[in-house]
Amino acid sequence: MVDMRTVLAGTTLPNPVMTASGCAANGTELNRFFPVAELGAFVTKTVMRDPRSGRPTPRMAETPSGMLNSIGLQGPGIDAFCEHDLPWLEQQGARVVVSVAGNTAEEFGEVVQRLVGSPAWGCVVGVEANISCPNVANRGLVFACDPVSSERVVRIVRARVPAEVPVLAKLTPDVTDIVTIAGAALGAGADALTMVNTLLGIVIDTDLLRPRLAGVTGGLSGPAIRPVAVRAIWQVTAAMRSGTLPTAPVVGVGGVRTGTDALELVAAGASAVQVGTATFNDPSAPRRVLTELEAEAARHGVERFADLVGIAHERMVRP
Amino acid sequence: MVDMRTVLAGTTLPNPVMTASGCAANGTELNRFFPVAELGAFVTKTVMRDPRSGRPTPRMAETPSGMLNSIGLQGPGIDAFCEHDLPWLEQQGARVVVSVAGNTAEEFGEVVQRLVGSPAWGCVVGVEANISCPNVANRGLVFACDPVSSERVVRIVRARVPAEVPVLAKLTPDVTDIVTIAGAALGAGADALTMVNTLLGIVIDTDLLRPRLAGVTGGLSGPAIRPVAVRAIWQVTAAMRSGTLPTAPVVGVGGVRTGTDALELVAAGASAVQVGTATFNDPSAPRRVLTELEAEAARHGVERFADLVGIAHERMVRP
Amino acid sequence: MLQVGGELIASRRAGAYHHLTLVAPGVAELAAPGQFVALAVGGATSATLLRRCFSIHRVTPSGTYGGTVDVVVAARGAGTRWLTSLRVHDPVDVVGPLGRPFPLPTEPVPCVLVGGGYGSAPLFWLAEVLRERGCPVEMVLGAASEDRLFGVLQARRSADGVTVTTDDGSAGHRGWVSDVLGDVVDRLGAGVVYACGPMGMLRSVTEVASAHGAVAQVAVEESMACGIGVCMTCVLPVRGGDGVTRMVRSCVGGPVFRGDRVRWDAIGDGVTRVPEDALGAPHPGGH
Amino acid sequence: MLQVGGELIASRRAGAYHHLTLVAPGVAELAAPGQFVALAVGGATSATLLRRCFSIHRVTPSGTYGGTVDVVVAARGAGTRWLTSLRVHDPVDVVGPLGRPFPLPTEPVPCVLVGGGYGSAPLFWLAEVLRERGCPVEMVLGAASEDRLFGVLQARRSADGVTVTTDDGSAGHRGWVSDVLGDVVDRLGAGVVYACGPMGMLRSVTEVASAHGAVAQVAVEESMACGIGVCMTCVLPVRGGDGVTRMVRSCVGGPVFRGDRVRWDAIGDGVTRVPEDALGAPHPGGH
Ligand SMILES: Cc1cc2nc3c(=O)[nH]c(=O)nc-3n(C[C@H](O)[C@H](O)[C@H](O)COP(=O)(O)OP(=O)(O)OC[C@H]3O[C@@H](n4cnc5c(N)ncnc54)[C@H](O)[C@@H]3O)c2cc1C
Ligand SMILES: Cc1cc2nc3c(=O)[nH]c(=O)nc-3n(C[C@H](O)[C@H](O)[C@H](O)COP(=O)(O)OP(=O)(O)OC[C@H]3O[C@@H](n4cnc5c(N)ncnc54)[C@H](O)[C@@H]3O)c2cc1C
Ligand SMILES: Cc1cc2nc3c(=O)[nH]c(=O)nc-3n(C[C@H](O)[C@H](O)[C@H](O)COP(=O)(O)O)c2cc1C
Ligand SMILES: Cc1cc2nc3c(=O)[nH]c(=O)nc-3n(C[C@H](O)[C@H](O)[C@H](O)COP(=O)(O)O)c2cc1C
Ligand code: FES
Ligand code: FES
Repeated sequence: MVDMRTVLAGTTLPNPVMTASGCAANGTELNRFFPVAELGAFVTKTVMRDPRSGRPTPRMAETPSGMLNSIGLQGPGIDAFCEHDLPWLEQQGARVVVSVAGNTAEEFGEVVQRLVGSPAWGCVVGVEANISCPNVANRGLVFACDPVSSERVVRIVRARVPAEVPVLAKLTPDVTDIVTIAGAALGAGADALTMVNTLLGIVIDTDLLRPRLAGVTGGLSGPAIRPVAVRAIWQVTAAMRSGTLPTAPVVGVGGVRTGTDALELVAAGASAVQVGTATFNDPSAPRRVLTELEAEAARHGVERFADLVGIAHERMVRP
Repeated sequence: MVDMRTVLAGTTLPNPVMTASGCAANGTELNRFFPVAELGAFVTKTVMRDPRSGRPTPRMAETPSGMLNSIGLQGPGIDAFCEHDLPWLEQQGARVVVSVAGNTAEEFGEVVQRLVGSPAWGCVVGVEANISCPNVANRGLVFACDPVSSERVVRIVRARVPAEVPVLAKLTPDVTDIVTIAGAALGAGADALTMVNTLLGIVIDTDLLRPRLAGVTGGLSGPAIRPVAVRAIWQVTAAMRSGTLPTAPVVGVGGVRTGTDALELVAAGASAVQVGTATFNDPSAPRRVLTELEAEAARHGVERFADLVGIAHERMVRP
Repeated sequence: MLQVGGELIASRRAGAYHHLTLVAPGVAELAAPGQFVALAVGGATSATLLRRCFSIHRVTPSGTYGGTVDVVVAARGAGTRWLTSLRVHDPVDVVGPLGRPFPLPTEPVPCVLVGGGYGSAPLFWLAEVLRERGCPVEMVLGAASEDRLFGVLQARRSADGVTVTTDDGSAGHRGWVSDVLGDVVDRLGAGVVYACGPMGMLRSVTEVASAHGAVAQVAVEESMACGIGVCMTCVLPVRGGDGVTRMVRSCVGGPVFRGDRVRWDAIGDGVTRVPEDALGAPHPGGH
Repeated sequence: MLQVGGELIASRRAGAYHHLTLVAPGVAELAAPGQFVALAVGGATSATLLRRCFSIHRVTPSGTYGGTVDVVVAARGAGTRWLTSLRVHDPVDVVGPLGRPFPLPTEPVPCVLVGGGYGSAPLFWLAEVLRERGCPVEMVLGAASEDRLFGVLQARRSADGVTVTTDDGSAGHRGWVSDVLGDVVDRLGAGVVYACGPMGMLRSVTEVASAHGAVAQVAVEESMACGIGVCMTCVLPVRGGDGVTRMVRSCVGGPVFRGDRVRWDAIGDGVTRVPEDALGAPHPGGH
């Protein structure tokens, strides 16, 4: 039996597989297919301060080996989340990473403040700042597209989360240089990085000759984008290995459907892996990926999952 | 019969379908499957000044609905190109878009100078500056990731190409803001934009636990990236429509496999479409896409192909 | 709700549609009329990741093969074409039963069941269940043309009366189901109108039902990515018991809704807008 | 070179492999031993876009079905698993024949044909063609284990002598084909050694052939994205007649090369490097 534990900036998780924010709602639905407490952690749908209706529909389009979504962060707001969702997850014995966002950097702070005050706060093993969302104060530019905005949000979130709970900054791949953004987030106190959020995309309905999504653009996810996720993880962990960036755990996400997919992200440098879109294809995907990843680790003869993290950097062939 | 002609900055092409650079070699191979002269234009493999061996192998990895490649611009060099490849294409009666690159901005200029002096120059209907390649003078940063480098290259190329032949700048989608790069290229005199080149990706071999490509990173192409290509075309042509960017034709490329795929790019704003990776699946793909696109145009009841260009911007539903 | 590795055991044409029978042990046993199944498509090398949802046409809880589920599929895009080209004994992964079934009346009130196109698929089973409870049942089936009607013969067995309409007049009355529905409701003194079909039809059915004193229970068909409530793609605006409009997931909050609760004013032209008075609707100057 | 919509008409196990017969009219008529076909995989909803290449095992230019092509497939990844799970009458898109065939000697010199694993597939047809030209032919077949040998029985019909080796000794001599090849070449006084199999084997075959005075003609297996010469993924360093090493496309310049022309020094550990002296090799301070 391989020791599947992984350490996320001080917090030890029993295994490295998580749900991806927004692809697993807040747990009740998937719990009918497998006990969500069996995952390394359960990542909740990004929650904002106020209740949000989200965008008009159509909100999704299938794409080759992926999909486009534009949900618009529909959700109940942080108060309802603390009252209903978090206690339910605590009751299940789940370790929870709460994904938070705000329309402004300050709003991130408000959300975190209310979250930390929740009676169920005890089950929270991490706060994921979804900075891949639009900054209303900066012409709607995505926070994570700009190092200064990224830094501001992470600093505010880090300041409000108790020191023993790690803060993860979730980055978008839609930037010229993700290492700079990663550096800004780490500099501001992020304990770990979640990479990557969706890529911006558009699908045109060729019957109606208009964008298929009511919101025009959407986020591209699924196996189609896995090589981009692996590349982003590789670039950032390579920068850590070379000393250009401070070392911190990376949580990989993007296109994981099987245990070997997860292993790709891990070998590229991820200490944990989230399963998103694949859940729509197979509701048991996160749990299955864990079983398959365990089998992969055993096949490679390692004693500890941790031995696989970033291993591809060491095995690279130098031409 | 729909009038399939399209205008590329002064040059009228009989139809809007082209090969994509590097996915069709220089014509002899595909000509066994269909006459390359039937395409709107034939886009050659990017040629540099000197002969290049390209990268070590493995140079490719299949990915979900796409592939990763790292050819490293293998090629015969501009002199051999002008002596063998271009005259052959001229003989076939093909309209040729020559893709050029350099390790430095100046090298682009040298390549173009020799190209323009070629006896077969007459068949050239466009010069595509592949600025999505590394700039040796700037730490290997891709020219098209930086507006200043992009501008420099385009200015040099535009200065050396006779005025009646359009210069196309080929952009990478791997940037935070493609509209800025497009603006730089147009400002420097580009007559048209080709969008998009591949996305940077990595695939890990989960048996060997190392990157599958000998060159580690590669370019992601194929249907997987189509939503990103459509989005890039949409953003740039939306900026043109709103007056933020000067108006210029866009040649769309990325994930086109069928006529409806091509129509997606066209409806998003592309005046012409290149077919790349799909050719590996179906050697007749560029020609077939033309037939299918013609049928789509007929189905939509337009008289001129040009009526479909950018039509999705007009039909957008305002919520 | 189960996920089972099923198997296709019968596939036959039915007009413009394909009628598929799948072995899906366990699913049949749990299902009620109005629920649906979500099928994986494309096999091991598939580029089409999302499941396709189909109303359960009928179930056979046990039998030679274990429980089976029948669905009626219109081949449209990549996934439905794949499903309809499967051969007997091919494997099909099934998740179901999903969604809220048609609510049944506690009293034996007369009911009208309205199906548009393949939307009639779940109604025959519903009709049987209603008649078992003593409800008189009539059906109204409509489609663009005769080949797009599903189950007219079955309807004659399952219901006490059947009215057929087609847009082109190739079968039954020329016109829409809503043209004839009012009369049927009145004649029968129906208390409930159940309907399944395109959104435009469900809206008119709701209007006609209300105008004629009946409650409409409509099964909507929103584009779904997951079918199990985790993706939030399938929402539509529905007024709750508290009068507040929310963007409700049709896969878990539906697919069956009371017609008069659906905010039809926000739905049209292939787009569903967020009503300004919906909970959490965007407001000027920020979200 | 053709692209045809083919059809699978027979599929059977052969040890660890699957032996497929495809109708591919026109392809069979044009093919010569050593050429290959590129098959599309995964069907209409496929996420696997690239074709898979297979040596032509044999062809039947005409017959009940029109020309057929046989290939021997080892199920490894997604595409080969898809191919080997097809059923008779399933469609398969075929491009071929591709590549340069084995060059035939102009004189009736004795030849040794060496196959590693499924690499023996193209050799039986080659043996027949060589014997028609009067060449004495012996075969050496090697594999990891007995089930990974292909065509030992056929070899006994196609050749004047057959030597078998397996790594684990489960059939024939324990060891590698290169262990026994020298003796066979000497005994036969062979002028040409034809070989098809893994790169490591082709390298040793080349060395043994040279040491024993024979020319090696080896069919390489490089990872290919297009198979028709347009993608440049399948290159390997080969010394030309002019002594210059170039990165040559193995799909159009090969797959058969003279063994002593291949720059084995650059190949190994799953990677093929660009020799420093190759045309256009990168040099310090620029490309
Ligand atoms: C509750 C419910 C019950 C349904 N019952 C039936 C039925 O009994 N018979 C039948 O033929 N069809 C039914 N549909 C519609 C059916 O799900 C779609 O026609 C089908 O998913 C389209 O798949 P495709 O591969 O043909 O199309 P594609 O365009 O390739 O589908 C792409 C994606 O969009 C989704 N999608 C596209 N159109 C629809 C749609 N109309 N509804 C939901 N998702 C859609 C697909 O699920 C898939 O994720 C039902 C839909 C729902 C939601
Ligand atoms: C000229 C030639 C002749 C061949 N003859 C045979 C044969 O007779 N029998 C047989 O079983 N196999 C043969 N192969 C190898 C066969 O092409 C690969 O095993 C097969 O492509 C792998 O596909 P997959 O779906 O199993 O693997 P995947 O890993 O899914 O393949 C992914 C991609 O890599 C390419 N690829 C992977 N491995 C190889 C490889 N070894 N060679 C070429 N491309 C590869 C595939 O074409 C595909 O594009 C031959 C290869 C070449 C080049
Ligand atoms: C329908 C959908 C909703 C999503 N919602 C969120 C969200 O609320 N917050 C967030 O950080 N990421 C969200 N994501 C992004 C995923 O968490 C993940 O980063 C991305 O989808 C890539 O992973 P995948 O390919 O495994 O899906 C969403 C993705 C999808 C498909
Ligand atoms: C094998 C391969 C080689 C390529 N070589 C070049 C090249 O030399 N120059 C260039 O501008 N683009 C090159 N490209 C990028 C394509 O021209 C095209 O922009 C990209 O692949 C996206 O289109 P597609 O999805 O249709 O392939 C190459 C792509 C592939 C797959
Ligand atoms: S389809 Fe995913 S929530 Fe309804
Ligand atoms: S496989 Fe494409 S050039 Fe050889």
